[in-house]
Amino acid sequence: MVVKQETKSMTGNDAVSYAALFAKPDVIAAYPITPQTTIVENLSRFVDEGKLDAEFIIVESEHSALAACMGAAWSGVRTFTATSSQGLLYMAENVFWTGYGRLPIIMPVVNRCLAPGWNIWPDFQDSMAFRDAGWIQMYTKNNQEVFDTTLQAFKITESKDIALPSMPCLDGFVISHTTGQVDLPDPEDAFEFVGPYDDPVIELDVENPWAYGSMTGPDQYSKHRRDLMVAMERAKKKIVDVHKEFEERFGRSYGNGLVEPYGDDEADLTLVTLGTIGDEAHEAIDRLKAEGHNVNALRVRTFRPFPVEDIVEFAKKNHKLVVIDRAASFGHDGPLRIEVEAVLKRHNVDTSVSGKIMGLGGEDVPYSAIIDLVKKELKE
Amino acid sequence: MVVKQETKSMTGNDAVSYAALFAKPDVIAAYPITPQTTIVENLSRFVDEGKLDAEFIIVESEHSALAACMGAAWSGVRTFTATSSQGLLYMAENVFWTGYGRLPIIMPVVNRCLAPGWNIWPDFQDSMAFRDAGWIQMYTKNNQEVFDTTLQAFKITESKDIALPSMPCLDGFVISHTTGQVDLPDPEDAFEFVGPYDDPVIELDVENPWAYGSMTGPDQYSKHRRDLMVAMERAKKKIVDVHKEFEERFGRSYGNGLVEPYGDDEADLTLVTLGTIGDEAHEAIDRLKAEGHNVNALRVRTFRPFPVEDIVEFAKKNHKLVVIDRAASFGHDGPLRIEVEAVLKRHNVDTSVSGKIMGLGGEDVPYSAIIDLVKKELKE
Amino acid sequence: MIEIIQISRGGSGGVTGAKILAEAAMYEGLDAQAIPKYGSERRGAAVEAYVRFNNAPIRIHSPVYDPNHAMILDISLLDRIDISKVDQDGVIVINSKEVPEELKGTGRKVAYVDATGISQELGLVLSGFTLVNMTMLGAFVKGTELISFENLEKAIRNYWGELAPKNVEAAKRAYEETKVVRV
Amino acid sequence: MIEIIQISRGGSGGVTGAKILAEAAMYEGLDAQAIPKYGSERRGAAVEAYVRFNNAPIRIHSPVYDPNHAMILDISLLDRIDISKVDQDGVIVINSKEVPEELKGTGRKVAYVDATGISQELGLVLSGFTLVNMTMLGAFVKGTELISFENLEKAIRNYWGELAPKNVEAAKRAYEETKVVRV
Amino acid sequence: MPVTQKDLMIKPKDALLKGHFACAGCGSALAFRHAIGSVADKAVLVVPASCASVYQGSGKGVAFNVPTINTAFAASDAVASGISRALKKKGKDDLKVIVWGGDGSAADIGIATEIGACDRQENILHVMYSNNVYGNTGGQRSGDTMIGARTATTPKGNTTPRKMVPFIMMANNARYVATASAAFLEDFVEKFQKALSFEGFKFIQIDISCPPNWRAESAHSIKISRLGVQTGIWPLFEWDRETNTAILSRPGKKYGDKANRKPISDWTSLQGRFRGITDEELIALEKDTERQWNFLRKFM
Amino acid sequence: MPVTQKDLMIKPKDALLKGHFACAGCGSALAFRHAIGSVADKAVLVVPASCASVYQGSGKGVAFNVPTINTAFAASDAVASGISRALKKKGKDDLKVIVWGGDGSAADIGIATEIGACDRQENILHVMYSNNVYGNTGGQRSGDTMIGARTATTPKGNTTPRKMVPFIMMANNARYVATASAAFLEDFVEKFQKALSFEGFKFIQIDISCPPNWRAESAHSIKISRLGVQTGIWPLFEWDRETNTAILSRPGKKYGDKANRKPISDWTSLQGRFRGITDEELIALEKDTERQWNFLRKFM
Amino acid sequence: MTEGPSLPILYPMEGVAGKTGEWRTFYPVLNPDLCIKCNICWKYCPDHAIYRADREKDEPISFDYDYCKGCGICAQECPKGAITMVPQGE
Amino acid sequence: MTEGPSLPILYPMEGVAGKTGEWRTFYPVLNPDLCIKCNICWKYCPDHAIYRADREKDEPISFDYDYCKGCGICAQECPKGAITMVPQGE
Ligand SMILES: Cc1ncc(C[n+]2csc(CCOP(=O)(O)OP(=O)(O)O)c2C)c(N)n1
Ligand SMILES: Cc1ncc(C[n+]2csc(CCOP(=O)(O)OP(=O)(O)O)c2C)c(N)n1
Ligand code: SF4
Ligand code: SF4
Ligand code: SF4
Ligand code: SF4
Ligand code: SF4
Ligand code: SF4
Ligand SMILES: [Mg+2]
Ligand SMILES: [Mg+2]
Repeated sequence: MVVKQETKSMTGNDAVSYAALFAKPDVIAAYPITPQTTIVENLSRFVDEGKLDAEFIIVESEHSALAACMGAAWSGVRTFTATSSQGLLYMAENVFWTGYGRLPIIMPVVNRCLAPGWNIWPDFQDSMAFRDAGWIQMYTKNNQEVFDTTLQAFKITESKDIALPSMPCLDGFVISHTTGQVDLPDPEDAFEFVGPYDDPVIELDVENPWAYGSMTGPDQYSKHRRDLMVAMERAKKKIVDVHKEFEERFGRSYGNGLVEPYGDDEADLTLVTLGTIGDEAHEAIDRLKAEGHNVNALRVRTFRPFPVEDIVEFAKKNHKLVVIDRAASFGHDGPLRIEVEAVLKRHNVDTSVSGKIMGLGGEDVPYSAIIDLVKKELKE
Repeated sequence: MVVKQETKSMTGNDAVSYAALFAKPDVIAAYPITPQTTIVENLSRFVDEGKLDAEFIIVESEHSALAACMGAAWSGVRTFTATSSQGLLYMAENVFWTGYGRLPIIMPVVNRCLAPGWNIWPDFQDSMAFRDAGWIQMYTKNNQEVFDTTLQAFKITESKDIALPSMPCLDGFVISHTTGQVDLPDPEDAFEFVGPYDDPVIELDVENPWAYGSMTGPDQYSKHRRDLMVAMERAKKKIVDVHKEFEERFGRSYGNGLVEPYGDDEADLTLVTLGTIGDEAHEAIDRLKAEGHNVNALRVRTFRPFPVEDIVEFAKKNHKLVVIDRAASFGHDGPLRIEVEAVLKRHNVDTSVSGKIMGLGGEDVPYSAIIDLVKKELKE
Repeated sequence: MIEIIQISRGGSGGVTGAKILAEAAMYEGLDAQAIPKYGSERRGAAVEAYVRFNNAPIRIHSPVYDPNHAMILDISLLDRIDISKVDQDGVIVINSKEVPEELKGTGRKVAYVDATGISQELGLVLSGFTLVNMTMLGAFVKGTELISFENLEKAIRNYWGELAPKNVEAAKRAYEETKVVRV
Repeated sequence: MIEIIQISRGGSGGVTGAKILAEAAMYEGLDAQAIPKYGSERRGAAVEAYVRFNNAPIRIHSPVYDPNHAMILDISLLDRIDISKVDQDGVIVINSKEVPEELKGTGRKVAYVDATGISQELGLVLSGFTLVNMTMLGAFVKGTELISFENLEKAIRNYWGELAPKNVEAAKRAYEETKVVRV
Repeated sequence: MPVTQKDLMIKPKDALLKGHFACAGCGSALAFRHAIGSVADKAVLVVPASCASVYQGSGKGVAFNVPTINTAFAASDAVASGISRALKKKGKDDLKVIVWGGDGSAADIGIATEIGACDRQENILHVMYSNNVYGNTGGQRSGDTMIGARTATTPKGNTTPRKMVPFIMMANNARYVATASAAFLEDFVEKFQKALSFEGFKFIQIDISCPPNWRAESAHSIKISRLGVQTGIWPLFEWDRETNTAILSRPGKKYGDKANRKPISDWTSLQGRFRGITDEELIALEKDTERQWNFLRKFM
Repeated sequence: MPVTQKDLMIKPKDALLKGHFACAGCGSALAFRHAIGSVADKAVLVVPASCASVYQGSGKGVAFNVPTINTAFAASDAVASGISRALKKKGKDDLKVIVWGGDGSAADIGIATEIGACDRQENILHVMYSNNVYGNTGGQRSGDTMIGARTATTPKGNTTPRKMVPFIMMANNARYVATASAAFLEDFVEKFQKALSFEGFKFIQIDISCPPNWRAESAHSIKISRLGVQTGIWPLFEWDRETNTAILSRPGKKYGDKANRKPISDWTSLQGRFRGITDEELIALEKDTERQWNFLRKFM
Repeated sequence: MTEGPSLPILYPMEGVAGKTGEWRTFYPVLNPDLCIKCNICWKYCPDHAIYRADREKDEPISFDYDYCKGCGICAQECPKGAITMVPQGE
Repeated sequence: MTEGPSLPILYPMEGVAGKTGEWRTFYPVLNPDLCIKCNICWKYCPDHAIYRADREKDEPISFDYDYCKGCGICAQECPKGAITMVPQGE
């Protein structure tokens, strides 16, 4: 049975903050950077006002923000941080360390492009740079989803059989600073869903000492990495399960949690997207359908682990995929396009794929631009 | 006419150091990290002994190493640094800044895996993490190639029509610390090939002040990024041209500079590789051919820009590609495999692709393992 | 879908106003969105914000390009808005003692009120800036009739807590004093 | 292709020795490779290194698994090497006054010399460690006959510069004193 | 030679062009105008992420009339090192490489870079203008935030003592260290010029008012800065490696003696960021101020 | 209460198990053995990249008999902060969170992190063992390398003054700052225990010998450390925030007076890294040593 | 000289933020009778929006209203109270 | 308790570097007659390779040759010269 919830008006960053508040992290450490800042500010307010009983560490850089969370994670408590863009790059070493070290940390990334020039607007160049880092990455389409996803992330990440850090991603400004409606459960219901963090992935103990991260030879090292690969595979199912459990309790879902299809099962053209462009694409599709075009969409919600099977299944039923990337792997192409192409090739799916990189550095991607793209692609 | 050269015995890091010495950089800044260390040590020795008239900046971190080079690059002089692994991650923000900012810096990366646990052995996880960063990346197979590539890198990177930083990559220890033979030209011949850096990509000037990297709106921002994408495309030709010019002068070549095919044009199975595994694969192929197997290989020398056309051409003539990755994009697959699959899909090449991730964290990849892999794949 | 563009000066509370308007629309049972246009905004510099209402979920995330209504919190900013892009049937809500010259004869529906005066009378001044945001919301709901004053009041109260009375009062007075005319 | 495994103690110069041996092979017109096995080696701890010679370019980058020859710079390390993996026709070059007990009756070709003694006599001692690396190279070229002493000497001179004489002397003496026997 | 107001008017060219993006009443822009203006034909600026990266302008052009390199938040002093070395190599070491940045980079994320450059004795001048807060991102606590200040991340008042970067630079053997105030511009420009006359790493921290983040009247910008000195909150001094002695500067000299100081509340009361400050906090703030003076006195 | 050699023997358990990976004669392992050994039932260690990450062992197991977290090079003090806060949240603040790292992290790449933790007054103790060099990577110059030392990156001798991290921590308002020497282990352990008795950020730098990188006889390890104190190269002192006063420690007291010191060459001559040091360099080294004493004297 | 890459470079110009006089809510007005031409106001204007007084020529200061942001510092700092801040539009 | 991930964790053990006594080139030998049981050698051994002397029981120190790396510190620091370093194998 779906629990009672109240619709509230708030920004995407507020939604993230509430999810964190409800999950009751023990230690939070963060460093401000536009457009993540208001998350940090909200949380320090919650702590200062006594709404949240957490240690809040006002660190001196992002490298230290994540490092402090890592310290807390090693101590066996629930931890939370958030960052963006240059901040994410500045903590790069610890981002990989957290992922490869299997530390259960939740870190929303408010997507913003990378300098130079200085530009605070969104694209996915920042989080995409960490697609190898052993983190679960989920891209969201609106305020509600970012709340839901952050809450789900705790449950997925902290499962001992997963133990992979999570990076819920939200488009800077477009989600983070835009006010919209969010159905907010009671804090108790939310916490009950997440559950206490009482079977920690790791917890230091003076009675039974161990050393973490000492020198490792190739054998042990590659064993850990293979386990990481396998955990990522397992995480797919976990994401689906947690997403289903969430749906049962709160009545909301996003496809199966990995991908969100939109429109008919079969169409002449399928838009494949990430983030808010996915939402905007739905608008475009409805308008195109009204004009008699047969188009549908697949929003990739979970980018890591990459939902190979779901994409293949969907693609099989369709004829032409058009991938919109909001990031570029310079010297090749958009990362989403590349990976979609790869999996279709791997699974011998004939469906053709094309793509376009749009919206870099906050360039607006209105539904009209998507409609234009579709029409152009339909002609080709 | 090929110039006179002398065969010397040296490690891969020595080879890198000589290439840098011969190119006469004005400013060098670097921070030690195993297995890059001996490059830094060699260069400080060259400077201390007066062999190289350069400013050597002994910085306090890698973030600052690259930052100092950036400062020098903005001042319009030739700059050089080198790093590895954790060091590369620690300078991540500046790595992207350099690439997106089009600063002509040469930075060999001595490939080493990423912690935890601490492990100093090679894989490509470190440089692969920067495949979106706007750098030219070339992976080398032995000491000679790393010398040649570093020298070529200056010429490619500093061309005003390219203006993309270069990251020659060499397998840690396997190249960096292994002694082998290198044909060394006279310093003058080498310098003549590289040429002086007298038409700088950028140079600060108190008479005509400008501000670099101020706040930028989406329009200007995406214009810069499009130009970067185009420059990467242009760089392919440039790499080929410089490689050819190098061949004419020094008599050595590696395929066309982008990819190096090995064996017959057509085979039942093609190994696609990067780095020293590529060299080892040649050994495997000769042995397999001796056993009557029809196999060949394609070593991807230039990974950024990704040689789409060359891979497609080669693949077209062949039947099955087996990609060996020495890195993983956790939650999906090996990055080289993904990209090879993508381009074949994009260009409707039927050739099948499979792949294996090997050699993580310094796990040895002997030719015998490659032979086993090929035999297994041939059966499938 | 109703789309609104609002222009104000940094320091006068425009962004907060847009947020509260979206909340008021939510109480009206609508899906609503408020998008501030961030940049290097400074006190006194022009700042845009956009608001959308819809009776179905809003899936559009772009700025508003073709607004139904416009809200101008400072009369000196009137020329910063391309009025021709505003829907012919829409309302131009403006902080002004009278119908601005520039609008006369345009055939537009204009809702105007001396928001500055009202706010100043009520002491809604911060570091030299008159906070006209709540006042102008009163004018907006009056002018457009899209939202009931009750729902606006609810949103204002929710946001301001203890500080609500003055702000509600400002909106109320504007609601009462706003004149809506076709010019 | 000739593959050699060398084992020594950190501090006795094994890695340098392998490097010089590769260089000597280069003078012989061969392609040569020296691979030190790094790890957390410390003075006194066992350190392996591998050397390869070939008359075509070497494309193998792995450690040597099945050596043709073995070089043991410290007799206490004999048991650290799996002699059974060494080619039956290969030579085991060892720093020892006599044929070690363990090797007797194995049918192996053994080249032995008291490298420690020679080095110490020549004063090749650094912080308590006897530098037997150059000395053992003399023994190696004598035992295996793969490289001329001249080329070894050239490589030693090139590496050591001013310090060459003593080191050449050490190699020379070992070259002369090494006994090669089938045991 | 003491700089007089008249000297301020003699400058090669305007370094800060009109119509820049600083908030009304910004003390940082004011300090920039005079200091950089005094060397505008020889200055090369390095600017980390900060308000200075914003108030220089964007899109169309910049208000900074000297070569300016914007850098990553923690990178400035290393970038400046690279520039300084490159200029040396090119024989252009008459140019003055100046880092112009906020307290966030100088006291927090960039302090390792800065200490590194200082350790290497790079020939650069770092000017840290401090508004005691991450201004550009909306006013979060920085290491230079004082006790009692309400910031976006310390809504109930900051509790940790102020990180005194000038002391750290003294401990780190800089060539020259000074503090300055936007209320005493002649003193600041004099120190700025003096610093540039030395070879090596120089550091100046200038206290500037930030009306929006201090929740203060813009008109009070200078008044507050002046009170900062008069209440003893901000000691004005110079320290020189050669003498290892700190000398109080003329405009701040008498406030070395506590008896001459105005009450700190004169200063706090003009700033919304101290609204609601408790007596205990005020005492703690005074104590931390005294701690700074005590440290300084060791060198007097 | 002074710690005697006898007290050294009283310890809860061996913190450093036999058969570790440190080089023969390593002063760092020695210091570890005694200090960590004295709190081995309550210690939580945080170890940045350094020799300590190596000598703890690898592959099969570790020689450190206390919970140990190895961190990225610049991350330790922040990781320790996170641990300390988490323990506080769990009510386990009786545990002692200790950073055990080299001069590379403490003086260079990690100093911002360290200053940050100090600024926040995190309840941790940072022990910086210094071999004045990046030991683990083969002996490159660090910020703590002294003038004249030949290192892998300064083959002709380092020219820049020593970065005195203890002074920086004093300037940064640490709760307690001390220096120690591996030659005076009782003094070190006393300071270590004293530091742990305080709440807040504590810092100790211990001078340890590193035979391979100092190109010294391992047997001279302690002798060189002792000479470091006796020649005045390494001042032994304690400083406490409450008193803002530096007190010379018993074993090093008399060397505050230059007249009592042995010539610095007694110390350099035992170390290959100073082979070929010129007279000018020796004078510069003496001058820089005096500079340190002068700074310190300000607090005496 | 080859053509170079598209670099994030901007050149100096006046009015990057537009005519910032628009930001004002109050504007400064001088009472020339009170002005002693000390130029203190000029010194403290962060916006360079005061033209210097010239004692020799007996010219008082004046304002560049295109760029004066109306911060009020000049009025506050004038030792003679010669400047008054007047609400914009009055 | 669910089974957890493969973590880079190691547990304390003696002899992680093997029997480090092997690293020695010299080994320490005690002359018990000279030993005054002051335990200074014990204190300074970085390798924990000296068993403490016990004055009460009149037991001198002894060495753990399994782990003594032969650094020679004990011999150097012994105030009585009671320890001699002897080349390994002699
Ligand atoms: C690595 C990184 N982290 C965070 C930011 C976001 N950021 C930009 S400026 C700034 C604060 C600057 O504060 P300060 O140095 O005091 O200068 P001010 O803005 O106050 O002038 C922050 C946190 C960034 N640009 N880069
Ligand atoms: C970001 C980063 N840069 C470089 C390194 C390589 N590195 C590991 S330890 C070390 C030197 C450590 O020196 P120090 O802190 O003095 O400790 P010591 O080795 O002397 O004990 C270096 C440079 C690294 N691990 N991470
Ligand atoms: S926020 Fe403060 S420091 Fe930044 S520009 Fe505005 S007044 Fe100046
Ligand atoms: S290199 Fe020096 S500090 Fe490191 S383990 Fe060896 S002796 Fe100790
Ligand atoms: S400060 Fe006042 S008196 Fe002095 S010049 Fe300005 S207006 Fe005139
Ligand atoms: S009000 Fe401010 S900006 Fe205007 S002239 Fe006076 S000081 Fe300058
Ligand atoms: S130091 Fe010497 S006298 Fe003292 S216990 Fe050891 S051996 Fe005996
Ligand atoms: S020689 Fe060194 S390791 Fe051996 S017992 Fe003596 S001090 Fe310990
Ligand atoms: Mg600031
Ligand atoms: Mg060290």
